[in-house]
Amino acid sequence: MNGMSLIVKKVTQLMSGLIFMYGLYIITHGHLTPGGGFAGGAIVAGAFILLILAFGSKVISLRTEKSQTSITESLALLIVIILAGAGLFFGSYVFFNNYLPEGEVGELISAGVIPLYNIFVGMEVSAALLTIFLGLVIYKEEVAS
Amino acid sequence: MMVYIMCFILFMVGLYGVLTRRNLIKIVIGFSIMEFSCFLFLALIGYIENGLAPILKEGMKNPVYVDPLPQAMVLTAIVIGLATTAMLLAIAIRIYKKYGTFDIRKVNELKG
Amino acid sequence: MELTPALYIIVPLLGAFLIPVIGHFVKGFQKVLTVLITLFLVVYNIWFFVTGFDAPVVTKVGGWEAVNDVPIAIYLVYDGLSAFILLTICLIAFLSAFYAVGYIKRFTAENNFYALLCLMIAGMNGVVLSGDIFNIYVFLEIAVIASYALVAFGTEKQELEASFKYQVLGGIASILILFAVALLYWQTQTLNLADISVILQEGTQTTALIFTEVLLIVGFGLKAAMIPFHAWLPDAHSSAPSPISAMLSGVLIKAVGIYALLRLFFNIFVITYEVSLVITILGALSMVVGVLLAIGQWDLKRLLAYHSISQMGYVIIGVGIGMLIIQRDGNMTIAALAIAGGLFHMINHALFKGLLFLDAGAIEFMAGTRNLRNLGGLARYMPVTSSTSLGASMAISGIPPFNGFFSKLLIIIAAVRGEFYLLAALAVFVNFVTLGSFMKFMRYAFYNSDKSKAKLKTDRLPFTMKFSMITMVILCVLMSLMIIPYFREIMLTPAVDVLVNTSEYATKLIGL
Amino acid sequence: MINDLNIIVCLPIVAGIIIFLLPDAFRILKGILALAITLIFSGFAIKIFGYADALLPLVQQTGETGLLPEVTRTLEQYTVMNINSLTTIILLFVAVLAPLICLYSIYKEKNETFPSQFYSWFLITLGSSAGTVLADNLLLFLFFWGVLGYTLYKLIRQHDAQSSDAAKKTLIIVGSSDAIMIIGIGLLWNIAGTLSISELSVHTSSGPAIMAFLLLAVGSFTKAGAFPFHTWIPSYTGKAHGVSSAYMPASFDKLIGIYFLVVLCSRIFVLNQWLTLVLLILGVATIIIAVMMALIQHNYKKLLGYHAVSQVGYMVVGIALGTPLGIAAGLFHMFNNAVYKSGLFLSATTIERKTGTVDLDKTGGLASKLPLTFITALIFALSISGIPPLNGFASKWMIYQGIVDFGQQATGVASQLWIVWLALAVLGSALTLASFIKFISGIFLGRKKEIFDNIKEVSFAQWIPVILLAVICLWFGAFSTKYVVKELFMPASGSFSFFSIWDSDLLFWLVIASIIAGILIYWIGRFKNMRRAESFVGGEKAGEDKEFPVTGFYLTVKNAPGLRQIYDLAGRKWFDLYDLLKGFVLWTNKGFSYLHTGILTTYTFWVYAGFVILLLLLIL
Repeated sequence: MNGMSLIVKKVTQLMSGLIFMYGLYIITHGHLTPGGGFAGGAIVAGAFILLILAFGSKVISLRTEKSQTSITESLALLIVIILAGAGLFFGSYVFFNNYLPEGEVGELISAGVIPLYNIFVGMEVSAALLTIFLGLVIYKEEVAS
Repeated sequence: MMVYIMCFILFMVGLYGVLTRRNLIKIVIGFSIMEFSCFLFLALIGYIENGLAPILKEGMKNPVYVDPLPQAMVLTAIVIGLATTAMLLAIAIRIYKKYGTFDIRKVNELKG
Repeated sequence: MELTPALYIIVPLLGAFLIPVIGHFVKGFQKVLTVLITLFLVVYNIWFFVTGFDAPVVTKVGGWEAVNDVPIAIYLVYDGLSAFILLTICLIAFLSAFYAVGYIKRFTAENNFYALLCLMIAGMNGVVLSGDIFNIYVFLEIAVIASYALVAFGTEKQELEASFKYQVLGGIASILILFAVALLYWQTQTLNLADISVILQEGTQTTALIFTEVLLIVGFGLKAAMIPFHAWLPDAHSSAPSPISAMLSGVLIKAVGIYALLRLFFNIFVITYEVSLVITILGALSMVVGVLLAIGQWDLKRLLAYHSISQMGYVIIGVGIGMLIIQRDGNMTIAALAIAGGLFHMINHALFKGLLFLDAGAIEFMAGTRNLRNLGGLARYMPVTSSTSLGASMAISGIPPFNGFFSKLLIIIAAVRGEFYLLAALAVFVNFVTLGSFMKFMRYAFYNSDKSKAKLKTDRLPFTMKFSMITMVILCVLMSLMIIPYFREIMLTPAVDVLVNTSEYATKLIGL
Repeated sequence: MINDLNIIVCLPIVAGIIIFLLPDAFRILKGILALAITLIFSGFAIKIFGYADALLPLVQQTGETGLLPEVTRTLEQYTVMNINSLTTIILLFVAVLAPLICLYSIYKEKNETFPSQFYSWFLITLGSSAGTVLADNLLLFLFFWGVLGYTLYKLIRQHDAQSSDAAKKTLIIVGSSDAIMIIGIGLLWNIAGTLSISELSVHTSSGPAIMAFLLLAVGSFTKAGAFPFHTWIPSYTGKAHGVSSAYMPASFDKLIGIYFLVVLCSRIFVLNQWLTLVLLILGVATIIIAVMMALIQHNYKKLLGYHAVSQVGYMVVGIALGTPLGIAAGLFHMFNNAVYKSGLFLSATTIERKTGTVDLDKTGGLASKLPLTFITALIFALSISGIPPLNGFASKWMIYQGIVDFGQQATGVASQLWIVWLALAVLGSALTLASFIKFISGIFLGRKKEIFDNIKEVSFAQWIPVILLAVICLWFGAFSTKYVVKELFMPASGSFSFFSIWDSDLLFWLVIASIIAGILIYWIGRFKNMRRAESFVGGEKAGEDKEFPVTGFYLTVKNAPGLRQIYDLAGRKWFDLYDLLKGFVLWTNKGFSYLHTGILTTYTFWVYAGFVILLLLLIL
């Protein structure tokens, strides 16, 4: 795929950064407003997907990219599991325990481990969606060739 | 009530797609429609007339919230649905590569 | 740190996500880690049995306590039935993973294989431990999506086709289950199984409830491959790599199908005559039609796959008879006998069918084909495989001293004692045909005149494959000891008690 | 603590498992070990024969020590062994036959192939047989009984298409009968509330009781090989190694199958007259059908197999009579049959080893080369044909007596038809003789073929067992009335008196005297000159090149009008339950397979159709 027209490319360049930032906002404010890791992660992934669609798959070497997203995804999930499992060692020894100090309601840094979960879930979701997208693109290229 | 009937019709549309289409991709689409009718139903059962979004804000007294649990369930189910659909599409593309067709009737090496 | 059931889920999940990260850089890491994880699970399981758990052990995820006796946390419930099925899962998982170390070399992308295997184990353990109907659905999906990918792992024509069919049919089942979950939530306003149970025991049998039950029977029945919802099974189980076939046939259909049915229809819903009759009829149908489909197959793994349907039928009629007797308020000892037979057959089937699939894998590994018409005389070249297959064949056909004999004995005797003569006669008839088809397998694969010498790919099997096969055949014989009252009381009786005392599940949990 | 029963039941099994670990290369060593263990077994079997009637547990809990006292305590209730006059006598027979067959099996030709791990399976069979006979609980009984089916399967070597087919058929039939028995046991449990043989006594008056009897009898019929579940025996013996045939189908399976039939008829159930009638019909049907099939065989191992079936008919008839005389006759015939039939199979093995063929058309004239084998085989053949003074005659005569006796004292349809049973039994005996003439003359008599010139008599390890078996035949024939029946069988069956004047040892000496007189006359006759002429057949001189295969004489039977069609159908497997059922199952399989088209849409449709049907069923 060679990418789309110049207008699309330029607009995408401008927009994707904004979309990315918006995604990050949704993720980090997950414990305060609607949204959270999943929604934000999807938006972040959307930013990347937009770029790839606009500039074409040849811009990036796809195969390595795919495996790296896969690793990122696994890493994020690993951290989530470790965060959850750490609850077994702190406080009341239960799975998914909220062992960090909870802070004040409404503050950005509050609600214990939940923002952390949000961040890593967002990472995982964005990486996963990207993996799926790239996977399908690669298959399509393989089939076409 | 109307919404529930719509939900049921959506399910039937998806079922029709799965049962009658021959194209693998169309089957996947029909399947997704069925799935989403189910999500719709899930979202509907938590709905309360004139309910508010279940977010805690200052200065609210005895608010009527919609049930947040089905929403959480729908979100989880959508993620799962996403995974299933992605898998299905990936397999469908690979089938096309191997069999050279999207026709479900020709993809029947395993039988008996 | 005290024993917590949560480790059954955390550890394989950790493994599943560690493997892509570290396995990418360190060669051989994935194999060692998977084997260690599964071995840990087996040891952990045995530890639970040895220390004598005070069932049920309940973990409230997140540490949320119940408010006004309404549980709000997600419960992980470890009771007799869960323990029994967890042992099956972990045992077969360990042996399959160890077998895979030698077997899976011929595939690329070993990392993905082991990661998916761990994910599948985590999913199944989650289903078995979950005390919350929506989490049953979630973990079920984790397990089956991993299995969809594993079925297609070979990415050849047949594997892909099988995986597609499996996904569409399995997906339909998932939708129906989700729908049923939604309906249950609508009616009871809770997702906790114990809570639902309490509400349903008090309420009346409404049409919506029956509709929910039908949805659940169809959904989980499809996962358990009851006829007529079985069509995906022979394709999927015969196309997957052999260790995965062993997992799918050995434990997946039990953990996500039969277990869920048992838990829901014994402990949650009020047992009604109609539902128990329908389940028993479906079981009998699976038993008979499955075996009649199996005997004509020439593809070895397809033959085994159809037998899974038939043997699941045995399990289902065993518990179905139990349900009918409980519903009739008849003799509880006979009900317990029937259910014990069903559950015993379940673990036995996991062992011998797992072993048979591993043997089929060994045959494919050496001879390069699964078609019985092209095999013959293999006993000379593969003594381990032939003797373990013979053991497993005898076990599945109910010939003593192997375990299958005792479980079938229990089921048939319970059927006769409960005066279900037709079911007993069908079970015996199915036993003939099972014996016949496994004699066919033994004859055409291992005996007969020698046809395979020229075609052998290698002359020896890797050690790990042999080890798993031999361990399993020894377990097939040792499992017969479960019939002795002392051992029965350690493992089987707690599981049976959970099912026989239908309402105790809720009363025990609500207080905790 | 180890008691005598442990040695009887567990020692052979454990030894079998240990021997399994030795490779097949140490065959002789394994053979000698097995023989030693078999002899120990025999010693203890004789010791147990002296025991008083008792119920002893196999696993005994002694104090609080030992491995898992809980386990042994619970096992104690389930592993009760029943020692009484019937079980000990069967055990004694097992102990007599096993060492002889084991001794015979040690010798092996260079390129001869035994079943792999032969001695392991041999010993496991031995222990399980003892367990089967002694077990008091029916479930324990069924366990050992099933193991015997498994070892039977392992004792045939399946290196070619036909023998693997025979093995498959054998295990399918035998294994299926075990499954059928489970239902019978369940019914019995419902009726009587116990599964202990020593406590059971059920009147066959109700439907379930009759059903239970019939289902359990299926197991016994299959094991012993009676019509209509006999078809595995000829297939098995036709292909298996002769020693395996001598061991399992010819002797052990008979001992155990008939033992169980006796237990069923005289201990567990009290038969009504209709069941007696059914058993008698099946008994005589077995006699006649199997012997008719034996008449047309060319493979002598298969011929022996059909006779192994035919003789079971006599035992079934004897036991079905239900009188002490009948049961004693049945048991006596069972043991006699085990002796001469295993002798015949061992002889057949010798002949197969020497000639390399099992076809009666290709053998002949071996009497001069194998004199010992000839004489012993002749004794066995005459014995099975019921020629006095051999043991086969003694037991058959007792069965005839039993039938007459039954006709005189009992009432009911079965006893009014006594003359029919008697006539058919005698007819069967005559036909047996007819087919054994074929066996003897086809192998030992007739013109010797040149290829057999180099044959030598077998070594002592092979002729000792055969001769001992022949001696048992003679001895049991000679002392049947005075000693054997009175001492061995009467305790098991209950006392009775012979109602006709018959003294077996007098008869024996008379026959011996007449044979000696005949030999003397022959010797005297040799001194005189006699006219010698060339032999001629049908008015023409029989040249050196002419051959008259003995099987040719039986073509008359095969082509007789009426019989020919029946033989034709039998050849096409019309009368074999196994083949009928197999045809049915494969037919249904085709139908179901046809439905699985491999198209996803069809499968999806099934799912929804099933869903809708369930909805309609449950909601409406």
